[in-house]
Amino acid sequence: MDFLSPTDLQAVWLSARVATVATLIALPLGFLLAWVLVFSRLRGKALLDGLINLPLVLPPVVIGYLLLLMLGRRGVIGRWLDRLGIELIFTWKAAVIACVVIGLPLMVRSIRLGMEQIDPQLVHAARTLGASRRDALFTVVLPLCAPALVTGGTLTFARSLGEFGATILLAGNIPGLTQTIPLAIYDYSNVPGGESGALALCLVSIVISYLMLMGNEVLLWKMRRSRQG
Amino acid sequence: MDFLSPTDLQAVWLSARVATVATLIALPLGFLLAWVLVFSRLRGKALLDGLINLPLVLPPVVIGYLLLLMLGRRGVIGRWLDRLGIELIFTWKAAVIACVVIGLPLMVRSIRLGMEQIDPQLVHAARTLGASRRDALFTVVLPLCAPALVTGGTLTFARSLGEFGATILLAGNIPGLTQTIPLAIYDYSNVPGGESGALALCLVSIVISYLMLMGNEVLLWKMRRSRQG
Amino acid sequence: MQLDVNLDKKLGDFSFTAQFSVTGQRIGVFGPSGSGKSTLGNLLTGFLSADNGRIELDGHCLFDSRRRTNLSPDKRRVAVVFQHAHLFPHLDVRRNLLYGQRRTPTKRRTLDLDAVAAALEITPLLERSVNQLSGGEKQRVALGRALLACPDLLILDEPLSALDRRLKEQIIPFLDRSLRRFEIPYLYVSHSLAEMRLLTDQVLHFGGGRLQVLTDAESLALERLGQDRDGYINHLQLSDPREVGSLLGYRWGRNELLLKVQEKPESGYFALSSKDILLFRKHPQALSARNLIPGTVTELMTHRGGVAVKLDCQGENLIAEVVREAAAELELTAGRTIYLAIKASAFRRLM
Amino acid sequence: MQLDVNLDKKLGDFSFTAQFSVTGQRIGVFGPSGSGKSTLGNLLTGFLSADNGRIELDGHCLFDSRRRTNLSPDKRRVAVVFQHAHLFPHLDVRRNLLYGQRRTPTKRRTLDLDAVAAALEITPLLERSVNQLSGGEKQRVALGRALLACPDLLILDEPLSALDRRLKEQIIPFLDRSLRRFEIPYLYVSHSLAEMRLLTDQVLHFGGGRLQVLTDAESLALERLGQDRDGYINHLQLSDPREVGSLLGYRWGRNELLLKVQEKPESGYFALSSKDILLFRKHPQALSARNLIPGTVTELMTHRGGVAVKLDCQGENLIAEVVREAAAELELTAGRTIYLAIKASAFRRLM
Amino acid sequence: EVRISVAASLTDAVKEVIAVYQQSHPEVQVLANFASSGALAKQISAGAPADLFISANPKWMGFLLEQGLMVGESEKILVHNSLVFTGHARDDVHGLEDLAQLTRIALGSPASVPAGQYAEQAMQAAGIYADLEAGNKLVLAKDVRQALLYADRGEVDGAFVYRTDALLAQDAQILFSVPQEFYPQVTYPAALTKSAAENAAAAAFFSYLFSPEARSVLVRYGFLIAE
Ligand SMILES: Nc1ncnc2c1ncn2[C@@H]1O[C@H](COP(=O)(O)OP(=O)(O)OP(=O)(O)O)[C@@H](O)[C@H]1O
Ligand SMILES: Nc1ncnc2c1ncn2[C@@H]1O[C@H](COP(=O)(O)OP(=O)(O)OP(=O)(O)O)[C@@H](O)[C@H]1O
Ligand SMILES: [Mg+2]
Ligand SMILES: [Mg+2]
Repeated sequence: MDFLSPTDLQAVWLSARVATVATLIALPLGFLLAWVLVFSRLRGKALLDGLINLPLVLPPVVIGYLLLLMLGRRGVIGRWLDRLGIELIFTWKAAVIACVVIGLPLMVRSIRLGMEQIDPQLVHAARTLGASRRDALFTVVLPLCAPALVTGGTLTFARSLGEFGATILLAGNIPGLTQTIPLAIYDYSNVPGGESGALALCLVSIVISYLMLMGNEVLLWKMRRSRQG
Repeated sequence: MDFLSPTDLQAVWLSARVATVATLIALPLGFLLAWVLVFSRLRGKALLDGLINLPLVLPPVVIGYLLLLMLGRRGVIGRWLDRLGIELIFTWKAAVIACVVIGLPLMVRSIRLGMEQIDPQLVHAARTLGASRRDALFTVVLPLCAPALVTGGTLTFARSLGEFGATILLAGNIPGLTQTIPLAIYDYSNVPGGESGALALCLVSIVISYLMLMGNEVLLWKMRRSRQG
Repeated sequence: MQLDVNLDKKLGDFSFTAQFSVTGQRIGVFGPSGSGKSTLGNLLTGFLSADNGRIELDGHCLFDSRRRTNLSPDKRRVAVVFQHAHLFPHLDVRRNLLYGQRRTPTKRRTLDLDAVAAALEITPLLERSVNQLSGGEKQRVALGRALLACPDLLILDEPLSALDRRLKEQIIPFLDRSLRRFEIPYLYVSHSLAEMRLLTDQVLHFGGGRLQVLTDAESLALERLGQDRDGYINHLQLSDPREVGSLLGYRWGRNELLLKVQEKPESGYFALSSKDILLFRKHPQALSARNLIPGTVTELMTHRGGVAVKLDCQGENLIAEVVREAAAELELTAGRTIYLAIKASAFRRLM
Repeated sequence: MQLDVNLDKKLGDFSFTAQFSVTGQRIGVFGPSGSGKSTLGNLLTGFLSADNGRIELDGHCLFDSRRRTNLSPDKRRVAVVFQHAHLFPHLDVRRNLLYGQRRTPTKRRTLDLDAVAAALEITPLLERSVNQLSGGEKQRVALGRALLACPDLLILDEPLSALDRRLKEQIIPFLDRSLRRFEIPYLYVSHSLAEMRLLTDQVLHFGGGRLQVLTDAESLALERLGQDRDGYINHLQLSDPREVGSLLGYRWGRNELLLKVQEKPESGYFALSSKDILLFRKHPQALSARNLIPGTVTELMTHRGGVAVKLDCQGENLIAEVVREAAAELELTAGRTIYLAIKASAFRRLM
Repeated sequence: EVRISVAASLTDAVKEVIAVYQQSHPEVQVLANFASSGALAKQISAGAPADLFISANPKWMGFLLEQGLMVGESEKILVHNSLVFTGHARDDVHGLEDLAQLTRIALGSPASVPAGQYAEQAMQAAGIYADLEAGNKLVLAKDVRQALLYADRGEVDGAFVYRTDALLAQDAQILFSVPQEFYPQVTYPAALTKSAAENAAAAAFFSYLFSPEARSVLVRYGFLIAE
């Protein structure tokens, strides 16, 4: 892979890691939020729904700025984290947070589509067999949502690979430390003759997402088969 | 609404128009693409699937750059358009194109989730009753996908409201002409002390998306009811 | 209708072969599960393309592998009613019914909605959502939808198998009446012998992906004597009812039979199980069965666990079944005259 | 089991009221569609909360509006088997069966998987995916799943209504056998009188959202004489079979009956329709029916279109039905002795 | 460890300066964060870790100074830049007065991009701005780099960009330099943050930036050294 420089390789590796971790965090979070939106009788569901959708509606830079305000050392949450000695801003963890927030609307909506298909009687059956609400959630609802979770995961992972605006604000653009593929591409665009480098990174992004897409198709296909057979 | 300046109002109006037109274009396009992915026996479906997903995977700026390469005056397609006297770049139409491309992966994926639920026997029944493939597509598949179309439309509209990276490259940032809400926010946020202007526009975005979200919930609810009753 | 078929098709491990010509309006397709009945249907509608061969319907070529003819399903004018109604859930009953008709050239539209709806007794349902219909109503609407497309051939692929017995009995008369009345030729796919006997004149008997024989349902039923728990079902054509006390007296050829039935149909087919006929060597006295008629044994057919007795009751045929011991005790032999006792409540209206 | 219920619930236009105490293992809930049977079930399981009232199961309070007690469904130990099996599609048969058991405190687990699977004859299916089961197999697994949770009360809400007649007949013996064997008290919800008679000792008869009466299935069946096309189904307990030619001779009290059945069960209940019994005033000769036994008329019940004849056959009771004309001709009166002819093939095994 | 926040237009130059510095100071790790000046200023304002800030304009430096986050006395101008007009080679454009004949001119959005603001001032000074604007000939870009891209791709007839940016173009070349008297001088101020007070390495690197060695690198990338 000599068409990628060492910092490029670091960016690829970091991007893959950030997208993976973000997806792994967004999955349970999205599942719980979807559950609240679909099954619970909570008031103000519409408000929550809108809140989850914000990162889709607002430009990523704005989301990044809002996150920066909250999580920065002077922010509401950042102040606490600082006291606990947790550093977030300008670390790869910040990139993960940005990707989780940006990917969440896609995740939640996918899972909702899946959850709304589940026959409530199945959940009732589980309850009468002694499963608590939470037990039924994890042993019945969760496995039945699996295809929707896969779709949501795919979308979140893909979106994380391409996330730029929120990441650059929250995590900074520090080569080797927080520079993901989109940020590296940005750097290339600030360099004479950077196109070839940018192109190489785009290709890597595309290859990664293709691999993941195929992996997921295989997963979905296997699920369908095991469900039938 | 005196907390919005006249150019802000223009941006709001333009954004609403761009998002609406983009959604209206992406709906049929996404429907046809989803149909190809779900029903047709085309080879290279995986390739097409990946291609549709690109705008999700790559940073929007890169997508904007690629679109510029294609649609710009010296671009492959742009050259032809130029000869036909069609101007795209730096017009609001360019913003629409950017939003369509960026929103398409979300649209297609939502519609696919809906289409995959349709019983193929229903389509068979329509065919034996004399409906051509296309006739069945529009009179059976389309109405049965309606909830998925609504979801896809919601996502695309929301994403269009927030689209920045690709739009600014393809359409430029010309107040009153191509400046959508995110671009106006960008202008505000790049000046020290511009936060209040940016905030006002963010609020407008949020209000618009809330209105649309509720409209769609009502629509979905009505659909479910008419299906049952 | 004239249907000429000569087809080969391999589907994974399964290979399908059929070569036949049939002429008629009421054709059955009979055979066990997996014998290729639905495969034949799919080849005729065009959802499957044969590897080799030719399909001609009324002299009109639908498929020919050599001439590379392969009409698309919507051009074939072959409609289908499936096991599950597959009504369009987004359309109400009326629009479901009209779906096919709207796609039929005007000059071919020989049936109209009101007549079909009336024949199928779904007129009151026309404005309903299809999700508010019962299973039997759904199948009737599906049938109406197919009829209104005025197809050259209607394939009924186990249209009743998802319904329970009561619904089946309710719907068969509708099927028969409307198919006869609207003169749509059909292939009736089923593994129910009873349905075959009621609804078809000729039967394509399939087995293991191959056409076994072109026969008729009556012959098939006789072949299968003693295999059905309910016995062999005699179909009696009765007519000219008159009231006899609380019962109805119907003409059956030169006999009169007393029936206890709810309605009073003018004439029609009634079912009588071979197991509901009691035989006496001599004329018995004072018994509760209301029908006691003489009959001549014409043939005895011994089968696993019993004997089927073919009887001639003044020119009308009937099959009774008795256990072997009874056949011996009654000294049943061909030519012997015996008495048949049948309860008034043993008859069931067929259509 | 002791169940004390006193509940009021308004659901839109529908208002439900029930106040009863029952003690027993096999309770039926009978009533037409919309009479509130499933509503009672939902109130007992806790998916609905009553507006007012109290539920006590074996002295244990499940719900009390005044004390604001309202145990959640998983705490009530009331299991349900629905009309559709609602098996977990992502689990195989074994894991479906174990779902409830795993959530039952160890000391309450009185049943084990192997015994239940054996009783329901689903042992060979244990490793299958639930999507590969037939309708009847699915219901048996659903029953097993509920049994293995060892509930204090099992609600069976029309568990057979989605199955066809053949499957129903196959599954009822499993139901009866396993419910008896594993001693799980149950409420059996149905609008089938036949199922009520087979599976319950007492019946809560609902109508219009109200408990009409606490009765038993036999009384209900007699009330409904003449309304069922298949007649009144006599349940005969037969035992001690011996081979008589190609038939089986069973003891029925002090009588012997000859049956033509496929298997040779040691003993059990057999169904005989009141319409399959022919009555003779005098002993007839040489007839095809293999059973001819004397009986004494104990009671005549005239109903719409016929007469039900209660008979005493050497201590065993039987109900036959004849048309009015026959009753007159046979001069049927209480105390008279007559002869009953029953074909060997008229019997059906019940369980 | 030294963390520096650097305006994106200095990306290449500063990367090289760091590389040279690290050769002689392998014990110090210099981490550079490249983004737009506004983004960097907001990050520092929100408490992101940074020892040194190099802004592409005095506005955002002023914003941080006002908040008291920078060591005021450390502020120094690192480099200057100059405004040029770039486009595909042509003979008829030699100065601002020739722009009126063009149909499309790109510049950074004056509302948010300093270079755009300077270009606007220059055009106003030359008396051509009102006509160009009324003729809808001005294409506003989100930053200088985008204006350059348009010029380079031939989407516009020319663009106002910084000299250092113009050097990045492949097809476009500098058509003329905007005379310095038409616009304020373009300066890149640098300063230490308050939180860097205890970080000796930061101060050391800061002074290294102004060393002849570092300056020679910056000059190579087209920047002008402040006197
Ligand atoms: N696409 C296919 N690929 C492989 N085998 C197939 C395919 N379609 C059908 N078969 C096989 O062909 C055989 C005949 O199927 P078909 O549906 O025609 O039977 P059938 O007579 O209609 O049965 P049933 O009465 O159960 O409907 C079956 O063994 C089936 O498994
Ligand atoms: N949530 C509800 N809101 C309003 N009405 C309801 C609700 N649930 C049930 N009902 C009404 O309550 C009545 C009784 O329903 P229930 O399901 O208890 O009847 P059922 O006796 O079980 O009937 P079936 O034999 O058809 O199952 C019905 O008329 C039904 O429409
Ligand atoms: Mg079939
Ligand atoms: Mg019910």
